[in-house]
Amino acid sequence: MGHASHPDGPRMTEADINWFDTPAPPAAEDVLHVDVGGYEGPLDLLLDLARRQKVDLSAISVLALAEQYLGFIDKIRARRIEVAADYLVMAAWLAYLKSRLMVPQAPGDEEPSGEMLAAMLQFRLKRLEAMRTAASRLMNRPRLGFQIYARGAPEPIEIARRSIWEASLYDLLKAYSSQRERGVVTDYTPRLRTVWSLQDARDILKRLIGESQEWVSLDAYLVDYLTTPAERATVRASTFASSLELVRQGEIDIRQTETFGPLFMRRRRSDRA
Amino acid sequence: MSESVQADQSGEVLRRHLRILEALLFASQEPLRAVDMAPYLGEGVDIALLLTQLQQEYAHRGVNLVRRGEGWAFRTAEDLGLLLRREEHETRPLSRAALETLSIIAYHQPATRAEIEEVRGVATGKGTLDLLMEAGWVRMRGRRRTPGRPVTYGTTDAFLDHFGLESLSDLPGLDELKGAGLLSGRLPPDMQIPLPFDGALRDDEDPLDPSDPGDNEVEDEQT
Amino acid sequence: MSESVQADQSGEVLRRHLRILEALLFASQEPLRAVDMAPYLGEGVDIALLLTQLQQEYAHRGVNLVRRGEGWAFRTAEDLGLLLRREEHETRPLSRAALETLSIIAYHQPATRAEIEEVRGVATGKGTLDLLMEAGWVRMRGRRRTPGRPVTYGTTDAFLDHFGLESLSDLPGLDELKGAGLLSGRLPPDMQIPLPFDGALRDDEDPLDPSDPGDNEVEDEQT
Repeated sequence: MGHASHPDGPRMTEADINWFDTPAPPAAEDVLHVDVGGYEGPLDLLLDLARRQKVDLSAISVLALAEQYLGFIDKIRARRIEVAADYLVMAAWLAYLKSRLMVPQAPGDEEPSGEMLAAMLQFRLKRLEAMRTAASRLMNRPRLGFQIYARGAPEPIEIARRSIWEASLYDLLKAYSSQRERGVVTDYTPRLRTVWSLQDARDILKRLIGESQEWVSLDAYLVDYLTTPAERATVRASTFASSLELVRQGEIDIRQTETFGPLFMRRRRSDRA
Repeated sequence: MSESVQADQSGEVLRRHLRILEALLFASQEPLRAVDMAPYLGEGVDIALLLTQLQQEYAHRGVNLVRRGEGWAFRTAEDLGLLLRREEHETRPLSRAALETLSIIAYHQPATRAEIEEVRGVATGKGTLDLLMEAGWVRMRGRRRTPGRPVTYGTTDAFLDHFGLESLSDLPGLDELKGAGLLSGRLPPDMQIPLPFDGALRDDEDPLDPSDPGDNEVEDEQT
Repeated sequence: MSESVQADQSGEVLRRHLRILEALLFASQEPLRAVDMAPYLGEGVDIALLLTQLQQEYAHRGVNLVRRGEGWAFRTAEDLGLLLRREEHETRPLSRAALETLSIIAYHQPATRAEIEEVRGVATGKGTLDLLMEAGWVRMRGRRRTPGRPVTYGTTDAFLDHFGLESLSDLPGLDELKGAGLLSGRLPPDMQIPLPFDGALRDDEDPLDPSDPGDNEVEDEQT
């Protein structure tokens, strides 16, 4: 096609790309001189060894394969290179497989035959290889973003979020009324009240009780001060609080004979102290 | 016969060129100029002609080939734009600030922002008025003929509609508000509830110029 | 006459529906499912039919309408791929382990981690499945109803989209593999050969709980 040769055009490589990041296994003659570091596990190593037989996987000699594997592992171990446990498990299994293949199956032997074990290994190798081929074929497909493209400038669908406001006439009127009320200016003069300070109450109480050692009710002492209704509360509260303080200091005694009954007070006898 | 073969071939080549342009324009993130596309076609190809043909082929489709300056791009057909815009509604209660502002505008209209703030006792955020205008309940009426020429606000027909009022005179007065228990008895005797004005323009109002940006200027000055 | 008017009208309606679908699909980078598009058309519209027609209309253009699992999308024509190919490098090249895992999941799904490991002959690193799920190609499908209740993995529509597959039956070499008995878990001969399955859930799969942490627990126990 005429368009194929333009200079800035995209490159048109048709060769398969090796998507696998692991380097190709070493050449056949080197294989017995390397360790297992380049393999992804015993199955991977076995598959590589099998491929070296250069025949279809269905036609490989499993016996030869087992021997190669065992020889490989032996060599590595002879060179005192650490071998992961799973390689050794595989080696043990292959040794077993080898023995089953070499010794004809005795009648009445319930164990799987060597041929069956070999077929199983062959199946696993073929399946692994098939999955690798499949991965390669997938990766060599025209892929999105490489040979196939999506819309470069998508036009996002606009979703307009519209709020629908809810408010009732009542809400509206309530809002208005409360604001107007809030705005009303009112003159506020706090009423001044007579308040007995604790100190005053204490002084008065001490004076009233004097040296009297008779039980006298508090209201009787305060009778002169309780005339104005507005002052009653503060007079009672302050003198009561002060009386408790005087009790604490050991100056007077208080007693109440019944709940809500009158409070009686007297000067404490000094000889008790 | 050789001529018809040639015609066939040129038809095929044309189709292929159109396909290449189609794919390029589709996949590109930006509009493409003819020079951007030329390398993908052979030499001596009349891209302008191809683009015109492609444009015609897409003229009645849901996607059109449009020209943007020197570039070309596929864009959703304009008449479908509205259809592809979806609206999602959500109901939300109006905030207290918005409700208060709205009620003041309703009773005191035409009211300036300063007047609203005087009644509310707090500054009214720009967002509140915007919201009320967006809701379609409040509009700018004009400008008061006083120093600073402040914008006057009023309510709209949609406002009446939403609150079930036939006209502004349906808004309850002082006695009715008291009767409904919305206003307490402890009010100064001289308190008045204004009668909202819903005429076109008051004597002291100037009409808004269509290009009048409203209160925006003021906002900018404040910040 | 009234009949021809009706026909005209239905033709017009059809054209309009096609234009809307065209616009929607063109506007989106991601495949859209019929349910995503339905709200933009009237009720009772046969979207599948419309999509098939649109697909035909675009079959020979530079941009094709392709099916990707449940989704539909416009993509540049496959045969133009080499021409359009950009010198782009894989942003994150997949490791061999990831690629093998991906293909095992694709061809054997629903597949558990143990099954993947059985095919590969090695343990699957924690990062591998994560990476494939992060790429959006692999998803957790459910849990197999067997002891231990292992998580089952499968591919996504994004996987189909990325590799240009209409459905899993388009997986390359699927028939060969099936014929060779290589998709079965165990030894082939008399076993029924399963095919990759991306339906909702198999009989032996339980749905994942939204809060299911997947295989992570197992991972934690191992470390």
